[in-house]
Amino acid sequence: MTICIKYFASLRDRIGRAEDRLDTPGELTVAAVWAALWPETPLPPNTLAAVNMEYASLEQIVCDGDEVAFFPPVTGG
Amino acid sequence: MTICIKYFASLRDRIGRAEDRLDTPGELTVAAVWAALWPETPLPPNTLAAVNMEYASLEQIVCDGDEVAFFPPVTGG
Amino acid sequence: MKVELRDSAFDPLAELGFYRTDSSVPQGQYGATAIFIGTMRDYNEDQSVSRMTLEHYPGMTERHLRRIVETAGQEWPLLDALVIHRIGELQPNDPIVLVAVWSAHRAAAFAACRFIIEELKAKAPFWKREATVAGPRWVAHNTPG
Amino acid sequence: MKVELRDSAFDPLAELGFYRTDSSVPQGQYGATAIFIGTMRDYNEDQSVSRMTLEHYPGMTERHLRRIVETAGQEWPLLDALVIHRIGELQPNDPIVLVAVWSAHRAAAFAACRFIIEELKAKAPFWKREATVAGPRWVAHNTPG
Repeated sequence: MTICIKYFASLRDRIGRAEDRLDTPGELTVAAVWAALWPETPLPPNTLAAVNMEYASLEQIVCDGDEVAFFPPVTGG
Repeated sequence: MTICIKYFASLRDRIGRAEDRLDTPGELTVAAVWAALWPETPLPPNTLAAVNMEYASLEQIVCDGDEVAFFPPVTGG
Repeated sequence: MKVELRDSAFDPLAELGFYRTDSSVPQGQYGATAIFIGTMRDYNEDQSVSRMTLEHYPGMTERHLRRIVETAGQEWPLLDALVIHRIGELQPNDPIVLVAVWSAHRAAAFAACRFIIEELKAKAPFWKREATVAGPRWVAHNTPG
Repeated sequence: MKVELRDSAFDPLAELGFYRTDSSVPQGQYGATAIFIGTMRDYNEDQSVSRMTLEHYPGMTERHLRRIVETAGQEWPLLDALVIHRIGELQPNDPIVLVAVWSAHRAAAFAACRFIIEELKAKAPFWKREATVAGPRWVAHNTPG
């Protein structure tokens, strides 16, 4: 299965890119998506995650075709 | 001493005039001002009073030259 | 800071535009503007209302409005405030009152704006008389905030 | 009900004027309009700020803004609501966000307006990067409401 990953704001600046693609044989949690892409970099504290544009816990299961996003606390308004 | 009295809104409509003048030999409370002018009409419930444009209790003493106002609950805004 | 009574119709958005230009509020200092506009409805307590008269106590009204705004300025760190209130004859959809508060942060702006309109409704000597199909009537009390 | 992102400067008062004309809000029905305008300050956390960039997550931002306004409409008896939020490059004194809520009574209008801006700040995926004399910096978190 294929998962599309997006990074925003300071997290994107820190890791140096805005998007990733992950091809993986089976279901993964959000945390496992990060670990598969960044095995040597722990997810920065306070990082938020979304799956298909809905906030998601790190334990949420990601399915084929899902869009996973990682970003710092939001600061709009 | 002379006291100027004003009535507003529904109270003025009910009693049929907007102003009174009271000449009286000595100090009076706000309640006594009303009683002197309207001996047969008790002050309607919820009526508010002001002395010199400041809210006043019925027990407040009125002095020579003061302006006393009686009016129903306010409904601005 | 400005407090004003108006005896004819006013446009709250236009007033805010004028005030923004005239105001002494330093540009770049305020992050939050909280605004309340009270508008005359064409019904009240289930009765259709075709006209309204706003009576006030000249002198006492202005004094209490100014005091309410000053109290808000002591309670919260405000940069500026504007209050305009109608008196006289109103028609449905006419603005009755505009309250605008400028502050660095939103908590103060919201709290002060709410405080001013609640205090105004509780203490400023205005009285509404409504024209209804059943004849004129004085509004007995304000709805709770 | 309208929710909109803008990638260039907007005038909140002009937008309110347009919306008032276009809106489906029945004239004479609303007694209360509560408005919040968030404006870019020229300082933040004791540092002078000369420019700001507002990044967002296209798609997710619009979805969450709409949901926040819909939730407010379920919670309070609103007649209409308008939210406009800037994205892109801002300068001090530029409006960032406009929240306007129309209701019959003020309690609902104030509560819903406050709810929308608080929820927007807590959940809508926007991020601010400020240009300061010490270089650019991402704003780490919003000030509490």
